[in-house]
Amino acid sequence: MKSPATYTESELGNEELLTVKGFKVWFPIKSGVFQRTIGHVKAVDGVSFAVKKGETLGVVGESGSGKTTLARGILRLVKPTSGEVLFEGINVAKASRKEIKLVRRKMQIIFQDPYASLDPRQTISSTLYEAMKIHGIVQNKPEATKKALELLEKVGLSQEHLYRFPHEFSGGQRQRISVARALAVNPAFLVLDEPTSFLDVSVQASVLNLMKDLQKDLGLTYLFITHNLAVVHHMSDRIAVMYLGKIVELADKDSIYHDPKHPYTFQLMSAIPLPDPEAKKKEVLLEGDVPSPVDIPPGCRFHPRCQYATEKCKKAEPKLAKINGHLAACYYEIDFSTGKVIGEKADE
Amino acid sequence: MCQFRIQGSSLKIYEYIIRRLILLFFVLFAVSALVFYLVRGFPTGIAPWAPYITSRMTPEQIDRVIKAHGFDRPIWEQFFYWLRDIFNGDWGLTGTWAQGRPANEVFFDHFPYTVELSIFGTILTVAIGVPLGIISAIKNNKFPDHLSRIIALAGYSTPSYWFGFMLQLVFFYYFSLWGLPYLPSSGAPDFIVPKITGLPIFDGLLAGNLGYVWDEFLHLILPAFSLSFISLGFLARIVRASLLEVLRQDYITMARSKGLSERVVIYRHALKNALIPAVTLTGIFFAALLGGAMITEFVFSWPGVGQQALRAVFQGDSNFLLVYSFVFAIVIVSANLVVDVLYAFIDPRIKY
Amino acid sequence: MQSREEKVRKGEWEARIADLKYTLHLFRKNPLVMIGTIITLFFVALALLSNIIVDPNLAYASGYEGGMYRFDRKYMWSAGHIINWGPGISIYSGPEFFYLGTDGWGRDLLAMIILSIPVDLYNAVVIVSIAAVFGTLIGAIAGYVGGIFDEAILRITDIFFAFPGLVLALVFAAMFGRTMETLQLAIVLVWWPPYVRLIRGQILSEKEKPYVEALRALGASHIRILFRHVLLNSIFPILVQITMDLGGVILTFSALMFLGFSPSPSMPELGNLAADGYGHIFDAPWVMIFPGLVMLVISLAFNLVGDGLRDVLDPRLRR
Amino acid sequence: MAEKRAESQPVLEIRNLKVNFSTYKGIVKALNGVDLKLYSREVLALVGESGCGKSVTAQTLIGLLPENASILEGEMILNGKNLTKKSKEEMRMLRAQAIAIVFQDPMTFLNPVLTIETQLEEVFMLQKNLLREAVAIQKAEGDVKFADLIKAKSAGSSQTDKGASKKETKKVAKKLSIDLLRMVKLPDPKRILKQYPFELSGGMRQRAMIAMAFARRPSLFIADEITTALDVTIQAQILHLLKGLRDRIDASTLMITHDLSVAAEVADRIAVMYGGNIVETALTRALFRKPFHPYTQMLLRAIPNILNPVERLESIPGTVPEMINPPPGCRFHPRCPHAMEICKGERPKLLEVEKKHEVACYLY
Repeated sequence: MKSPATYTESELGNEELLTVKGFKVWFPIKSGVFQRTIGHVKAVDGVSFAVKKGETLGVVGESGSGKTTLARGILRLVKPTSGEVLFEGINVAKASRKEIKLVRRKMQIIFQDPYASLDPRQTISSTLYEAMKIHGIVQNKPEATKKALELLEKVGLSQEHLYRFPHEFSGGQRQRISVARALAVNPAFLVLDEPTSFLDVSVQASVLNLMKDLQKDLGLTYLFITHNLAVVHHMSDRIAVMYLGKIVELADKDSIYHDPKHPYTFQLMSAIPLPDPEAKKKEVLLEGDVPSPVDIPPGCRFHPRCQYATEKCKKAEPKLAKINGHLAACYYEIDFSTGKVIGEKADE
Repeated sequence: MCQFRIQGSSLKIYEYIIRRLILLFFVLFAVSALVFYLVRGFPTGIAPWAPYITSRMTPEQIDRVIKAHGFDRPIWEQFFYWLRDIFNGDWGLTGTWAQGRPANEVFFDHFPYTVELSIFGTILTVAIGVPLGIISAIKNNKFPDHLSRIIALAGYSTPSYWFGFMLQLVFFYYFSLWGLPYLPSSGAPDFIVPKITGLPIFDGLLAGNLGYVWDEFLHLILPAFSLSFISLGFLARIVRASLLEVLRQDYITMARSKGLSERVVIYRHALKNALIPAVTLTGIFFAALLGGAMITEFVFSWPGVGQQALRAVFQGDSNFLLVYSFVFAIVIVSANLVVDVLYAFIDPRIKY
Repeated sequence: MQSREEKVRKGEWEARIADLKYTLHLFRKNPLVMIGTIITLFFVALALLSNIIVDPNLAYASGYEGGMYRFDRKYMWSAGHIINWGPGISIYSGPEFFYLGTDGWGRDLLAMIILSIPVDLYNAVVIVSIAAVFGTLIGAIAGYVGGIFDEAILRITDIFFAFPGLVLALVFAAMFGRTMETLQLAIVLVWWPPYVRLIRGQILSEKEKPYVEALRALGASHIRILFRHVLLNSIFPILVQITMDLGGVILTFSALMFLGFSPSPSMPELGNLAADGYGHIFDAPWVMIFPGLVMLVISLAFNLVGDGLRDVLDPRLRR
Repeated sequence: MAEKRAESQPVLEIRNLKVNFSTYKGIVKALNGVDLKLYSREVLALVGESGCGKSVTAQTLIGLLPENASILEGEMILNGKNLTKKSKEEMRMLRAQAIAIVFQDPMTFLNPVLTIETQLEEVFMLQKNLLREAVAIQKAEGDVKFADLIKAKSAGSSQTDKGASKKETKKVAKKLSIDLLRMVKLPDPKRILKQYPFELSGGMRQRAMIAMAFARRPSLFIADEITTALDVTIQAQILHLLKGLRDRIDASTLMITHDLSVAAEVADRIAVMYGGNIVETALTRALFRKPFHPYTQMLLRAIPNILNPVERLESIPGTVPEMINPPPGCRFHPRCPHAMEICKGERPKLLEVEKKHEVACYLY
């Protein structure tokens, strides 16, 4: 089986399933006697990317990078401030109630916390039945139970789990149930918001394998969000690195690790602890703390923590520029092994 | 990996107070409008203009008096007249039960007694309730916890007036029957010291008349205890629940892992966090008592404003009731504001 | 398919029963709750059977002529120990021995207490259920919807918190006459705001949970999410509050009765009976003591159950 | 790097430790005979998945087990003293002086209503002799550094001078606090002392907790998943700090984590735990190059590794053993591909198969 990364453009079907342009989600900060808005938390501050059908786009970043808000914004669980989210011809950001209902069926989400993403009072069968009932996929109970059993088998659970309560399941099993609930409305696009960060390594392995199998069988498209770089590298075809609400680098999974173009990506990749004590790793330490998206530094938002920052970086914000299939938001080309700046990109 | 939480609205303390004052004004206006509409809109016993007319007045004089005070105007106009009167001191006259004296005079004669009773009641509640709560939290599910739980629940379920009478029966009637030193069962000694703060005990102390102070104190014990017994149980439950909650927190495990003694862990680390909800509750208790513990004042015939309000209720004297409800609302709402502001000073995390 | 369906469906019931068994286990562990439950059940049974145990028209026995409140009454403890207060009242011809003495009207106090328990329990249930349902609905919607509606509801509850309950009772009694309904209405008006605040707090924290967002992602309507999921998962503290309020309302209702708001002075109601003994606390204390004691025991029972319910239903302690 | 550690008597030795919890559903046999040795100035990583008993081991070591827990048998010998025989009071003094622990989530383990200064100084206040020494050095050389105190402790010298007044001790404690915060690389220690925990970032709070731990010059330092709640870049800073501090603090470290990669980065030796006992201990390089125990082998293949990516990770069949009636003998046998009849009988002992490489499995 060829891994998705090696598919050629045509095989993947270059028809883009989801295109996001200039997407922004700002949360107002109210203050003063009459609760006037005095500022904004710019959680997602202008993000553009596209996801092809059947592809897995990884989104990685630390806390405060806005990756979770991005996920909720695309599904319109949070009201976006501006920008477009095109999905099968509908701009989800500004869609009407009727359009939204149609889109809701096609896009589903799996959450991070297995213990709180299922209603504790509902048995598994009624959770699945409700998902199907909302979209009228099933008319009566017997048909629903049959379909529910199929779904459970598909996610590696069995019939005796049907009439149990969520608190009787382990973390891994609950994530499988969430997946079953999402598949109940046979979606085309799944947003996975840190699906395995609560799970142990062995359970995580089985859930990630399940995700890969489902992607091959049902041709699903994933947006895989996590802070764990090893997991995102394993699962994705392309990876986007987010910092303070913007994408600073977007490239295929191997080149982003072995040949990063943005200083932050390099720092991030070198900070990953590797399961191999002999691996030689450049001791590079990113000083300072993760900044808060309330007061975003002017110009390039990474310049306060960047060793290569120049005056130019402080003034204007670099665009996500293309260098042989590799997008990076930085003015300079840097050879990180030697630490020298090689060239400067032309200013658009 | 901790998820970024969006900052709440960050206001400075004075901005918050202004905001609360505006809300307070709105609530007060609404309460007084509602009470005015209810009391003045529907005849209750004595007519509002009754205290202004004497029996010898002729019908025309009576009409003139009614028109002068605007009692015949539509209800809303009367409301604004009433508000105007209130703010320039004319709270109207009381009914025959208080010899028709002006309402504000009656009110302020008796208000200090209610304040005194509320202070003592609250002190007793806190002095017994808080330790009770702490003990039952530390000795959770052992005997002291069950005992304090029963005392707390018993107090919480006791009819206030009944308990008052029981105290009188035992500490006055039977004690005197058995020749034991007994407490006075009702009433309060009349005010013989120069009035400075208006509060009998404090004025007595200021005037150095210890005999009067002791006498006043003796009269206070039973009503104050009757008031506090009912609320100390509730306070004990809150303190127990919040202390148990705090003792489950991680920073308590951290304190224990530092090798601190259990006593230090509880009194330096746990208590400060646990008592925050108790402060709120004490504030609300005090305000409720200030509103005149009508029933207890009635049972012990304690000359507080609650007793006067009760007599007004019996006589259906709308004028005094209006004034009383207005002041009661002011007291409750401002107490809530004071408690909330106090909250910010105790808990550094809350920046209004 | 069908037989497997039954076998499997049974699984669901077993799950719910196992859950119930665990709750009962927690219940049994706490001695105070057991006592509370037993007393409550005893009083409820007593209330249901009161008209059988005691002849209801005893309430209107000889001592009460034509509804007039006659002062020349007689207090009798038991045949041997009679305190005669007031001139020339004919000896009440009933059985000589009264377990708890007689009330101001010469009626058997114990019988009157038994007759008054259903009255009080009925009032408590009516008032609490109306206040709870009304308050919970308003609070739930306010908590879920948020925004201006939420702010408005909060302000309205502030108004009712600052409202002196007694004035309300007086005005209603004056307006609509001193009937049970006006008293109940007065108490309900002052009793619903705490429910709004309680449920609102619960809903605010529950609606942030991921399973709510998952439902929205599935396209479930807000009404379905609120009423079939969020509300049912945050209803437990309301149940605790209802149980404790049943006791609280009895006290408040009887306090109003005590202050003279009762429809008729001789109506068998615990507060009324106690009010009867107001003037004669020292020479006929039993008239005040026993009705008060019964009130105390009833509300204590409810509070014990409520307190135990809180520990049992507290999600953190359950697992 | 690990070889040059002196081959001395182990600072801490745990022999056949068994701990049970009584719960509503039955007796949970959390620890089923744990054997562990920790040498001086060494970093031993205790690795295992949730429910394997690594946190219970830590709680038992510091004597803070919940009421429903009971130590059935086994000993814990720290510097020659057997902890299991110690009374509650003696354990408390040990926690104050010899054993220090830092917890996982910096958000919840610092008291929100007390300043950092109060929470740090209360640790110093428990160290009567440390303060006396500090006052003595202060008097002698006019200034005192926390590092000097560590040298003093390791050198065993203890010039105790009784005459330290309350005011002097307080002043010295403040000086030591500032010096300690600087040692853990916190910017502007004076300002931080006056701040409340919620005003600091996650990384800074974790450093404050590490300072609190080292304030009592412990001989055993336990780090219970201290980087799990942090971002990758902050985690790298903390791990770097730990490596830096290791030589300057005369303490042996027990690093508890579920992440083998973190262990690979910091630890000299790694002990793998499963189902309430140690299944394998080895030097870090040896464990990764030649794991013996089947569980360790499967665990290593389940971790996504960027350096040699695989198409499908290897997930371990079955589920974590249920602790109320755990499988007999070796608790991994239901999920072990090489399970033999003997595995179901007696629990395999921890045997030294190669130099410093012990494994508890009948395959060897």
